[in-house]
Amino acid sequence: MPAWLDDFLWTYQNLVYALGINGLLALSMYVVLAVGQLSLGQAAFMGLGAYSSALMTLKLGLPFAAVLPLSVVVPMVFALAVGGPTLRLAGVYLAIATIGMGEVLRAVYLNVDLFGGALGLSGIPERATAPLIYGLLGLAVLALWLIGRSGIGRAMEAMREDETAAEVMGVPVRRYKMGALLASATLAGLAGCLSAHVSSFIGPNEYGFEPAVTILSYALLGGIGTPLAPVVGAWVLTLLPELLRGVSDIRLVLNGVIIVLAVLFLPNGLLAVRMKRIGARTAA
Amino acid sequence: MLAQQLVNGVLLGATYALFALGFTLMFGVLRVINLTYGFYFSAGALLALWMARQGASIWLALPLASLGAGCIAVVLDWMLLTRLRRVQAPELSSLMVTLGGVLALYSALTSWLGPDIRRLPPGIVSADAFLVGDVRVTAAQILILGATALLVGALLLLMRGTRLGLAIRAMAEKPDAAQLMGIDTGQAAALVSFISGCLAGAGGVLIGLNFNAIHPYMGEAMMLRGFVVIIVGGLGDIRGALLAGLALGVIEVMTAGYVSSGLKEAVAFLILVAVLWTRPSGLFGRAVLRRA
Amino acid sequence: MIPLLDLSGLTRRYAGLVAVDGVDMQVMAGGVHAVIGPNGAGKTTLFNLVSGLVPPSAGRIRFVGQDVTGLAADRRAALGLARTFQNIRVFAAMTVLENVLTGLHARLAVGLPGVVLRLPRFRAEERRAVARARAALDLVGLADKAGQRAQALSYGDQRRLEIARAMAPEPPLVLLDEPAAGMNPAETEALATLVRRLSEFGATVLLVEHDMGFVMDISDTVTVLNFGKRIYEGTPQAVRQEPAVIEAYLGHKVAARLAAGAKAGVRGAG
Amino acid sequence: MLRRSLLAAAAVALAMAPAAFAQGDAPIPVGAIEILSGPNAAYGTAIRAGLELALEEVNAQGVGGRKIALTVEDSAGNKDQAINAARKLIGRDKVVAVIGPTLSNEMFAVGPVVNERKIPIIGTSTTAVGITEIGPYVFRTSLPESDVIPVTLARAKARSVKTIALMYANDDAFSKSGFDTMKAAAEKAGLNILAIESFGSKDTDFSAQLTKIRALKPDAVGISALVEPVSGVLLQARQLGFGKDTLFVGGNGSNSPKLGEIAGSAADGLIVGSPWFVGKDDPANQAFVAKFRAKYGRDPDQFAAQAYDCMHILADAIGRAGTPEPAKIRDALLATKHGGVMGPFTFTPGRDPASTEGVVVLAMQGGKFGIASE
Repeated sequence: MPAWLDDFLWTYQNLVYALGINGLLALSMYVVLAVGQLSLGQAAFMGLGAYSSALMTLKLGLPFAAVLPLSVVVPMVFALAVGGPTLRLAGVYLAIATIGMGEVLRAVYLNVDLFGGALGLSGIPERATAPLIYGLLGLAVLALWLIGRSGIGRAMEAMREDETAAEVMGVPVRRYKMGALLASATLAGLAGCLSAHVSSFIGPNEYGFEPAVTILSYALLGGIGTPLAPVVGAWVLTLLPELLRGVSDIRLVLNGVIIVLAVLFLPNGLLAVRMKRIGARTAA
Repeated sequence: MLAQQLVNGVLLGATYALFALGFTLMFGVLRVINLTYGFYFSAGALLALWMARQGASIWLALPLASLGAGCIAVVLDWMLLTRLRRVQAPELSSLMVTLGGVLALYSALTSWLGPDIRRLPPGIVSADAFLVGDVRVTAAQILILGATALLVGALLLLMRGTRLGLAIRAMAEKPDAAQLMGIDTGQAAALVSFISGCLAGAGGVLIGLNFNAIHPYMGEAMMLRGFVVIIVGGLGDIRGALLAGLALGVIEVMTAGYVSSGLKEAVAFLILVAVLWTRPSGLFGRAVLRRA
Repeated sequence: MIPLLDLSGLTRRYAGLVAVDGVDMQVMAGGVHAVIGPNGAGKTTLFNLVSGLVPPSAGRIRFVGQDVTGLAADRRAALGLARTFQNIRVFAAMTVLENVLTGLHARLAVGLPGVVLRLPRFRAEERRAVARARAALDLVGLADKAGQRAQALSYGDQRRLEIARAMAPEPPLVLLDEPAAGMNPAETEALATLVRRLSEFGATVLLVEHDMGFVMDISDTVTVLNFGKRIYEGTPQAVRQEPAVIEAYLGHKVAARLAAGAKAGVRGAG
Repeated sequence: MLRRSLLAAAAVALAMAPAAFAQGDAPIPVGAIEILSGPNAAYGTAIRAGLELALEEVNAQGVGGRKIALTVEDSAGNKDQAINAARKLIGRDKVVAVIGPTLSNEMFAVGPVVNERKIPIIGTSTTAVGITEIGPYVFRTSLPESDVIPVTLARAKARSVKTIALMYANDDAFSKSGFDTMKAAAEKAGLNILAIESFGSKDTDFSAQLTKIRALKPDAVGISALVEPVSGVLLQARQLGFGKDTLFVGGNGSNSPKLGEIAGSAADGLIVGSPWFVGKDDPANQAFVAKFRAKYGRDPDQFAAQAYDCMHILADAIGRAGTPEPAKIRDALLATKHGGVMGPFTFTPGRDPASTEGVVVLAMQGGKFGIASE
């Protein structure tokens, strides 16, 4: 490999990782939005995955091959525990309840010594690699794509449009909501584990309100018509601050303005296409 | 000490309630999570600061800054949300557009004014504390209590006693029906934005005065507590916001005073989650029937 | 003979209001059974109780002999209890065919692994589902519009689509919530034909309707609700003559005057 | 349209990446990563001001006949953006050394990346425990709190303080680390710790904690937090009746002229240990302060002063290394003997500042810091 290419890859290595990881986070948002649930627990799930996997690596010395699959356990157990009462909530109530849970977890990280308080956990070895991250992302997109194309995807879209009508048509809405929440916890947990194992340090403020909203904005900017759309949204929003480096003083301003314009003029996201599934082709 | 802590709690609660009044109105009537609300709070405080530095007294700066924040709210609502309201976009779009909006607004304000914390000129309100028994209260705190009580009273009067209030309430209950009744929903939305913005601006001035900390991001810092208050109090419920704000303040102070200050923040969200699990539409909210 | 649907002591209270008050009612298999009553009589609440959108405060619901009181709406749908809505609730952004396929969701016995692994069984199921959906669209006369977005349909067609969506799984019982609302006389006439065909198709129809002419034309049995209570049940002819019904609709004075005068029907009232 | 222009921008950004590193008398590239936007931008902008002032002086003389080209990247206080900035500086701009980042949190994320590439990185404002343990290329010129706080507490003891209550912001690494140090130092100094209270660094209300502490009547209250919450604590403490009989002891975060600007006379009496202060009357410092005022129209704070010294220390090391090779610069840094505005400066073998000689105890009076009385 020529030296400049090596340098190039090294320079953008973190960005390359972040694109893949944020893609997974966008999918974890997508799966709940796809069934019409505005659940904003993704950052919290990510934190649970990151902290539990970092502790497994640092304190228990488990190999990464074991840590990665185990990292989804805590987020999933948490999702199962809170899912019942939480999924009864609708709309903004659900959004704010899930944000609240994230804040409670943040307080736990800050106050329990095991999690290192505000100092977080540092010295996490770099174990995740780009092929692993993108392999997982690819698998997730593929699986969600196949589901989206099937009758289950159709039922999910029906739930998104009118949950009550879908339920009366025989769509098991409670089961699908719980399934979506678990899938969301799994994807975010994996993303948390991967991010902890590429950046050597994690802290409690990375999983609070702001990250939760950022993850939401990935999915909203990209759209939720297909699983690829939120990933594109994540990529745009991850690249944007780097592309705007040259205008550092006002780059956050531009970032905000771009989001506003995108929502106002592309209301269904950057990729506003519907899934191609049986019977979905529209005739003029 | 208990008496002082109770007073501390009520005073803190009053600031929460004061912040939440306009928020709950905006949220409850316009049905959007408008994240720009915190910006009006900051804008009000910074406007008052600017006026005070020009030599205006607090009694002039407070109402003018409040009106200024109201105007900013109307303009931003028009810029960001009218289009979405017209095409009846899903509530997620408005969340997103206001998210982009606040990001741009706070950043612009910060790069213009700098992120420093400022305070209103000392002496604009006496900083001396009054001693009532063992309990100390400052003029700014009394001002906050008084203003909160006054604003709650005025809002209740407006909502219950006037045609305008009736129209706003109709909009909150059934936007479509309100339109059929001949209410110009565009105008009503602008009006609600204006009132909310004014309330936010007044809150920003008073709270900035009380805590001596005025900076571009001050509204952002209040937003999470604001959410807790308006959800626990019930969306659009003025009295609920007052009660929930006071309750939250007292509980936080008591937790920090008698349990552990590390739990002070968590307790707000534990209450929120507990309330939502048991009473999904807020502690004081009416049950929302599932539409079938 | 076991009734298809059997309600006993069904009650639903809201704060300070009893919307449905101890209703006993049986729907026998076959034919068209209508529930009528003045505004606020509790008809829609009754439908929501039966389809499982609202839990009852008291009472039991049996469907095909099975107690379904505690079952969620989607489970009842899977048992063969279908319905439409008073205010049209089609999935607007989906195509007409997809709407009907959604109605068949409970009939598609393929789980997540089948979907992700693209098992042949999953594709066969889908093909069968499409055939059934097209048959349902044929029934309501929308076969040529299968590929259109639901939101592009006319109001009357959206109502038909809702009926097709409900009928696709060939449910033994279908609940129609004010199917004629907002239709002109010609459309209402066509709808009456359609509803009769549904019952020929094998479904029992339970409907709530305001249009008295429509009800009298097509119903075999009529149940009358007032203030949440069942006040009368009988054939359309009997209902027309029943003083309690006339009083419920027109108030005491008018009823008395009518009783004194000619024995006129209450056609069109409501 | 939007998408196309974004793609175009991406293509341009990527195409520019493998810019060749010209040798000869081209400027020596040096990078800095600071918080220039977002809520914590005040620290980063102060540091940038100090760096750029020093850079002017360095480039007026030249380093081995060459100039230094400083690229300051914004981290916005975000871990990922800080790492991206470091990678961009090293991989694309080919910097030979990195100054920053602003917060200890960011250093924990950035340090390993830069260290891996064997590029020296020097923190000017990272005072938390464990920073230089990240790796052999990680330095800091800021005195860790563990060096400063014992000096401050010794002064408190000299004023017959026997009991102390501690307050800290529990949600940022800097404050928490400062608190840990303060607690250990207080125990070591034999002070009786009556209470430990925490708050959030964005909190504005501290009444519950202060009321509780006041009931315990400690001789002193130690606060570890950034200057904004410290100001809030002091203002509210006065309202709640804390008088001059309670000594407030600040950590490094309190050491900012902004404390006087925000808290005014409420801050009077607070003591804080500092590696530097604006009124220090040695000629080097007086010249620095005068130049800073002339350039920026305001007083420098310790962040600017530390950054100013750091730039000089780095330039000096590059000069002594004789060649802008990172490994040589690292070795030269270890041999640093610098007389800066913070006093005589050398590194320990562990790459921390060696001398605490420069530490002065300051006291607030009339909204300004001055040397504290004994």
